[in-house]
Amino acid sequence: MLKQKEIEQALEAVLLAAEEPVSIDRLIGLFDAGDLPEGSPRQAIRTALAEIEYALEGRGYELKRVASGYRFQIRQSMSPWVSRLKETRPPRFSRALMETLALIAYKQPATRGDIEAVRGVSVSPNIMRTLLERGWISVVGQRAVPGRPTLYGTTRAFLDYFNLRSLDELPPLSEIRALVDPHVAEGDGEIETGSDAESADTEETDTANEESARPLAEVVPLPTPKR
Amino acid sequence: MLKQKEIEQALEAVLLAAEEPVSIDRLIGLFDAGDLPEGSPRQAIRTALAEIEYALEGRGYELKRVASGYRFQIRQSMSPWVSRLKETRPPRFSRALMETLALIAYKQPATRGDIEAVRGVSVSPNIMRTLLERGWISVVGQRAVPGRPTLYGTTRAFLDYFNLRSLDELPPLSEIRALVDPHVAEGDGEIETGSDAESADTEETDTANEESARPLAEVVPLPTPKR
Amino acid sequence: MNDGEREGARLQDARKAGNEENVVAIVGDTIIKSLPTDLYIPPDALEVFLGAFEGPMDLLLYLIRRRNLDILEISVSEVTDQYMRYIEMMTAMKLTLAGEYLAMAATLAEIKSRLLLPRTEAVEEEEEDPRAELVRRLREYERFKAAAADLEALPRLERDIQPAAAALPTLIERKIEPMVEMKDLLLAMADILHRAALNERHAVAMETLSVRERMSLVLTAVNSRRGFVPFTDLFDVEEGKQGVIVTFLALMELSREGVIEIVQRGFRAPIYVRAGT
Repeated sequence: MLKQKEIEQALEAVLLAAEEPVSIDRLIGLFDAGDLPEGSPRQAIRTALAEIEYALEGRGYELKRVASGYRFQIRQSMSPWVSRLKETRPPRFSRALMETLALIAYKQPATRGDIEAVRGVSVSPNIMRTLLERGWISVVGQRAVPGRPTLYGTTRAFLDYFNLRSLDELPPLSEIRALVDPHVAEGDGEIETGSDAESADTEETDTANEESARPLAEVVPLPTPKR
Repeated sequence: MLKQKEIEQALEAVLLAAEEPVSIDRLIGLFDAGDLPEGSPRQAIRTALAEIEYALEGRGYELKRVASGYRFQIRQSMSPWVSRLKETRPPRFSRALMETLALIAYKQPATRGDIEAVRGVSVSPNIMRTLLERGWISVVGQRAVPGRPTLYGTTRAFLDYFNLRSLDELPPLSEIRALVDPHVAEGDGEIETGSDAESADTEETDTANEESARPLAEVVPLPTPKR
Repeated sequence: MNDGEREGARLQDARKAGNEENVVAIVGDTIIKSLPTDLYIPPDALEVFLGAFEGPMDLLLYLIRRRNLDILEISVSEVTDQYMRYIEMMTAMKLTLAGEYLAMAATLAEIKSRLLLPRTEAVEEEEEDPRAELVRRLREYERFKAAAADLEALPRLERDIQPAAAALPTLIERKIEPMVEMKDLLLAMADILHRAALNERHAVAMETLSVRERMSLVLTAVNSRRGFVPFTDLFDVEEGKQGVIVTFLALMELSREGVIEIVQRGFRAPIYVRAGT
């Protein structure tokens, strides 16, 4: 016959490995004849379960009896911790969404048609919905043309998120254009030499993969509080 | 600041909810600033984990540290009870697969050619696929020789599966007995190169929060091919 | 051990009998030189037998270890003979044989022939023992075969260890939004401009941002009230001259686009603004 402690260990092992609650009958069935006291196997299991339950007082989990049997369960009060663990990093916003947002910021008030005309592809309703839900754009009116398309503009929340006091603080298009178009940038000798020296540097320091991000921050004065 | 007991409860809840080992860094990340003692959050977590481990002495399960972090697991001695409950047979792996895995583990980084040179037969693509799918091995680079053959190494997931904390804990490769034949002794030197992996420093695994599938070679200095 | 000795003795006999290449099997004292047509071993069994080996190294190691011989003490000649017998049986029964088995047979044959060649002492000093390479390979294979067995014996998940899990509490849903940086936004805009530059039809020309922004604000103000909004309500004197001009330009632009209507009932009457109809 097994000792009380051995029964407890076996039950703990089984219940923590099981993916669903295990009934008392099934628990009894796991033991061989002779493992449990002959007259009262059920009583022995119950006593062991009660002992396990008692030992878990003050711990982050408990032994719980539900309709179909017993299971270990994380205490409800621990829910915030588990929730944090299960949170997954959200994916990045798509290129299409970023372009749509940029166009609304620079071309507002703008309709979906305006955005599509520039981007050359249709704007998915999902993108507009995401931007609206995020509170970065809002409906500001309708254009008085057939179909009365909705006009969108950026919101206060958009400015707050990007730490801007007003849209004025966004860099002008001429500067942004210089970022990717080398011909436009040619006029500016300083930028040219600056980026040359930099690319030479980055090769050595093995941070070349940041290249796409680096020149931007250095070439374009990112919005700062007005002087 | 949380009380020691509250930290323990949170850790228990999180580790019982996680489906894989959780690194110390990830555990620390779950707490808010101010929850843990400012100077030594890591120490606070370690103390709590040690306390949990201690509390489980004599129980059917334990807190175990493996390569990619901590996990609760059923004690090995209890596995007969668990197999009585679970009907599914654990997967078996062929000797060819285990030999291939052993060669990669002890000789990493290793190419298929390295494996074939020892085993005397070509490595079946199925075996490599199984090992890659299981996440036990991963591509760690190419050897700088003609044809640039792919180099493979074992991963944290491999160590996790075999209940190991680091490659150090692998059973040592059998020693080669003193040889009588001087010609054979020459060959001995060649064999020795393979055992470099054993002595590689694999300590301090808990500071890394990499995913378990990342190749160990990225984390652990492993012998590199001669150029 | 007895088996091994007996095997050895039989092989000795076989050798004495000469023409050992043709020896297929030895039953008692009888040397069989050709396969009987009614061979008792079913091909399946032989296939299973060979399938139990992980290749020629494994088979060779088995032949050596079966006789409890140290690898260093192997008689290449004996082992080669045994190995050849297996290979011949396989080929005779037309079983598909992996190329590696044949390659090993060739290696063994070569070593054996080199050992049989008479050599002068000078040559012997220079030349490596032809067995050395094979012995080295066998030993290394044996090492990793043992390592694989060690690995197999380690406690492992699914078989010996089960992760412990407990049922989850009801979780608190918290939506985390993706992070966006200003540079992402600007890079997106830069891309648009770059593409637009390549396609003249999509050229992007825009007013100053302050006007565009004000257009949105004015529109929002107009739309938030049903009907007419007094023109003057849309201006904030505290903004100063600059602000008034920006608002004025915004109103003009919106009116031009037909988004709003500006009405005045008579000369000097109050001006009103309402959403375009």
